[in-house]
Amino acid sequence: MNITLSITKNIHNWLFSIMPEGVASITEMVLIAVVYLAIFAVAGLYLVLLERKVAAWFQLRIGPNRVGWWGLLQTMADALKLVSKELTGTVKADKFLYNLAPYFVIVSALMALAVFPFTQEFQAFDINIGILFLIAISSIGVIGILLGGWSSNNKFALIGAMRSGVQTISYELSVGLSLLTMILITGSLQLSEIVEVQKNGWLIVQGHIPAVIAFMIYMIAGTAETNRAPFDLVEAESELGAGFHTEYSGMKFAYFFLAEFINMFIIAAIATTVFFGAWLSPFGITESIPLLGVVWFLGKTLIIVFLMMWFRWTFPRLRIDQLLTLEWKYLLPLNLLNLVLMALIVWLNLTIQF
Amino acid sequence: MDTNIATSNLKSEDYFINMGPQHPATHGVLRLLLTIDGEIIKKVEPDLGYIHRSIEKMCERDSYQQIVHLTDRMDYLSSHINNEAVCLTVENALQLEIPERVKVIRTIIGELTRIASHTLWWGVMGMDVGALTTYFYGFRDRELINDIFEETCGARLTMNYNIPGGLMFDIHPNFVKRTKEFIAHFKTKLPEYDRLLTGNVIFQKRMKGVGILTKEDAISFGASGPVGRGSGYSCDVRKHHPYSALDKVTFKEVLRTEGDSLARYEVRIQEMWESMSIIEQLIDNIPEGDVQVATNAVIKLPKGEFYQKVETARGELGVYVISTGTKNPYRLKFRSPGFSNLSLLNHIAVGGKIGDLVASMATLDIVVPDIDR
Amino acid sequence: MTNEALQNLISSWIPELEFTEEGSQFLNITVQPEQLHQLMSQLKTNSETSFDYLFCLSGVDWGKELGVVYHLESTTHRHIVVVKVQTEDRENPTLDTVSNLWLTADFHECEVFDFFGIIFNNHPNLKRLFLTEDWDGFPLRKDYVDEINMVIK
Amino acid sequence: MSYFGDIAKGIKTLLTGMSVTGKYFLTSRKGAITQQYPDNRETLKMFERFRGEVVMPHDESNEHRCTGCQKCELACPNGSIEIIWDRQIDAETGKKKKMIDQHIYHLGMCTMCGLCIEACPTDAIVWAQNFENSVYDRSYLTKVLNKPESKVKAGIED
Repeated sequence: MNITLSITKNIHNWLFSIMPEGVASITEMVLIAVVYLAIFAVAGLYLVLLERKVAAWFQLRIGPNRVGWWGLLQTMADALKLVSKELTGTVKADKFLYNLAPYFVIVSALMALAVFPFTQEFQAFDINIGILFLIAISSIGVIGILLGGWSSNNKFALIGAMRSGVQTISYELSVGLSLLTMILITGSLQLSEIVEVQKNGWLIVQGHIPAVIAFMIYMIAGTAETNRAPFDLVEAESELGAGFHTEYSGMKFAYFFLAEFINMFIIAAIATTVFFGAWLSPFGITESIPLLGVVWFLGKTLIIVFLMMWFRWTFPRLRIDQLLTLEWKYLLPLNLLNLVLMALIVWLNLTIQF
Repeated sequence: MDTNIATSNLKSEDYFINMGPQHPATHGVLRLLLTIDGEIIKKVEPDLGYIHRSIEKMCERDSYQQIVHLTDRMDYLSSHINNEAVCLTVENALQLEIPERVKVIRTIIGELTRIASHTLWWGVMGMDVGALTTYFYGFRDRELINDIFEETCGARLTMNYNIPGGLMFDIHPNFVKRTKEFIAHFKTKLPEYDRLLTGNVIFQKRMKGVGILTKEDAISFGASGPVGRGSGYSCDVRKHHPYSALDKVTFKEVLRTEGDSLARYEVRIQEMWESMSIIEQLIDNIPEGDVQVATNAVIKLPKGEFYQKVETARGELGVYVISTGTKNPYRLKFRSPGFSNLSLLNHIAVGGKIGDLVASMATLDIVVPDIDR
Repeated sequence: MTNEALQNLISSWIPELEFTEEGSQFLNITVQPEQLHQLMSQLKTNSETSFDYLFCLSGVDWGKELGVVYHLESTTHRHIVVVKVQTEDRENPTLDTVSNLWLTADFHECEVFDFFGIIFNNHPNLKRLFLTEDWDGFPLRKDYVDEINMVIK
Repeated sequence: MSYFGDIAKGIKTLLTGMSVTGKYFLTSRKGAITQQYPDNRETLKMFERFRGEVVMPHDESNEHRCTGCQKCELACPNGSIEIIWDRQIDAETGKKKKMIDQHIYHLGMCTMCGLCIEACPTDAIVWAQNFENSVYDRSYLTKVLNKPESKVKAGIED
């Protein structure tokens, strides 16, 4: 029944049989990279479509429904348009950094995808410091935003970039600490092991009260990490026009745009992995059908993505000082308290396990 | 170490930002030259005139009937009330006796205009603070009013339904029914506005204590409408100088003493309730009768000066006509509420953040053609 | 306060004012440019008049003279007066500013300067508000001509 | 304890807001306010008083009611109506009479104020409910309202 796994294993074996070992592993890496790139570029586009549809339903509209059945090809058409669009920029922009910035953002976003366990043993890169890797990678993206804002020689972009820096530095802490809280239960940073632990119940059930608090903090901080409303000060249409990507057009803009949605997916995927048992089904039949694990994983992720969209289309934006107040005066102290609470619970063996 | 010496060697310059003329938060083509220090606003200098059409000069050329339609294009969100202002000026100058029916219809449509303007403002206000969904909910309710206008007046925005001496034609037979339907609908939707935005903790934090305008400053700046009333300054023209059928209805002048953005916001929300109550008092007994009194084809105002103020959705609109007895006004000045309200923007925005500027500008409810005229 | 009472009170401050109610629904006071600022600050600060609300400030080209009309209302007593001031100097018309008394006059005087070319002494920031800095002439004056853009009917 | 109280209250207001949008999310299929414009052309009907453009109705014998009195031209604030007329000999009476040659209407300059239709003594011009007025060339917006070879209906006097 191990269809997925046998395919990957077969390809692996076949590659190693026809090539010398070094070449084969490089070829395999390239192959996986291309597959991931293709899948997630398309997935990112469909997330954009989902966002637009969901926004439309919140706002009593219909949403895109012209290109393709039910508008399903709308974002493809948009991407096509963006590719064919002229790349504009300011005259006095720092050309090198200006062109580099979008790649920083999109590459860091795609890199993070490598470590997710989409289903049993279906993981491109099962690193033993998985969570740490995710946190590290996700904070590289902000460098791209800073570079883009700084180098485009636009004052709105610069303000947006500075806001982004402030925001990410602050909220990185909360994301890290809330994940750390959960790691107290698992005792491992490796994502596959985190999933393994959850076979005795999802971590949000195992950790009960502190886990729920950690999840709420993680969702707030995660939304802030992705620069989405209500924390979209970086773009803040009504204040800064378009924020850091004011001067970007065409495909370079599309990279920023796509990265935002992939980042949203990543934040939701981390939440799924750490709180909701990744590919584990709530009914415990996943063991036998690994392919179903992908469905469970994506389903849970999309529900969290939907939650983030719900936030976005309901709440007004915070002001920059309120953003920092929220982090440093509310989230951080609560998080530390929560960490202690979780430590106590783990120490006293008060976790719920099935 | 003496820190003063260290900083005195550093060169510092003001950081200017051009907000506008094309900017989502300026609601039209208004340019604000901001001097900022990081996120903090040091100075706001409005630069006007991007859509100045010289309506006052055109009025000196046009006949009094023709002037009315120009006022549609000033504050296009309360075009009916603008029309009414000019018509009242002419009617008072000619000492015409206007039928009761006209007065009542004008008041009802005027209050509907106010609700339409405030619902649009509410939607845009939400957008300015980042809640994009409010825009659609506001427009959904506003559409119904626009449909009523379209059925009766033939146009949705620039209605030009008033003429000196009455109304262009009678109301549509469906008018009363549709208006009642709208009131019933809107009474269920207005509490939703509060639940979605007003109560929201983020919104409250964004608005409370931001952009404070004291009562003395409000009077001195000539603030009117919800901006003045949010500062506790009783400036409702409908109360102090009632016109049309407004002396026959009872309504409360909404006053808030805080003077911050939230107060201005709440004044407008409450005003929608008051407007609905005014309409409810009038809609069931619109008196029968003519909708026009005969005027000469060429209206000539007697020699003299005439001033009429009305309360538009944005505040006090004054029409000041100097007539020399000819068919054109010698000089016609519109005292527009937006112009005075904009002049206090610098006062309330300095010291705040960029986000505060956007939020307080949204509560001023600026319509740029009203400022530029 | 009634118009007569106002007239008596105000004329006791400055004797050479002209009062009229003809052709207007308000009490009109015509004042010489030299006494404008004195009269205005009296009108605002005196507790019996306390005209604290300048609701309209309009420039008028009277043909020969250029003038400014101030509509004043008191928010405590709810009475209204109109103050008129004129200057015959069309080349370099100069009046005193009232923007230190009513903050709203700041913008309104800029507008009058823009369209009528009346210069206001001591105004903190007198600039062309609507038109560009290099605009020729003052459009709302009666003798302004712009053959291309003005359609004469 | 107000610290935690504030947090609880804040979360409650946020959830209230989410319940409003959530409710619409579930019912949005029914309450969608989108007008799918080019598709609903057939059902999209403007109100009878809608001011789309000024037209001059002609009857089946190609006769209109315009006498060329120029009252609409005078009433128009923007000069969007121009009437070209000359004196022609009336076929019935044999007298020279003012006859309309062309009633020119500049739609591009029209502000839809309705003063011309109010001013018309013979109800020769009326509002049409056409709202799709965009054209590719500005010159198409200048229209001649009376059809070629059309005549004034007999007995119409201003």
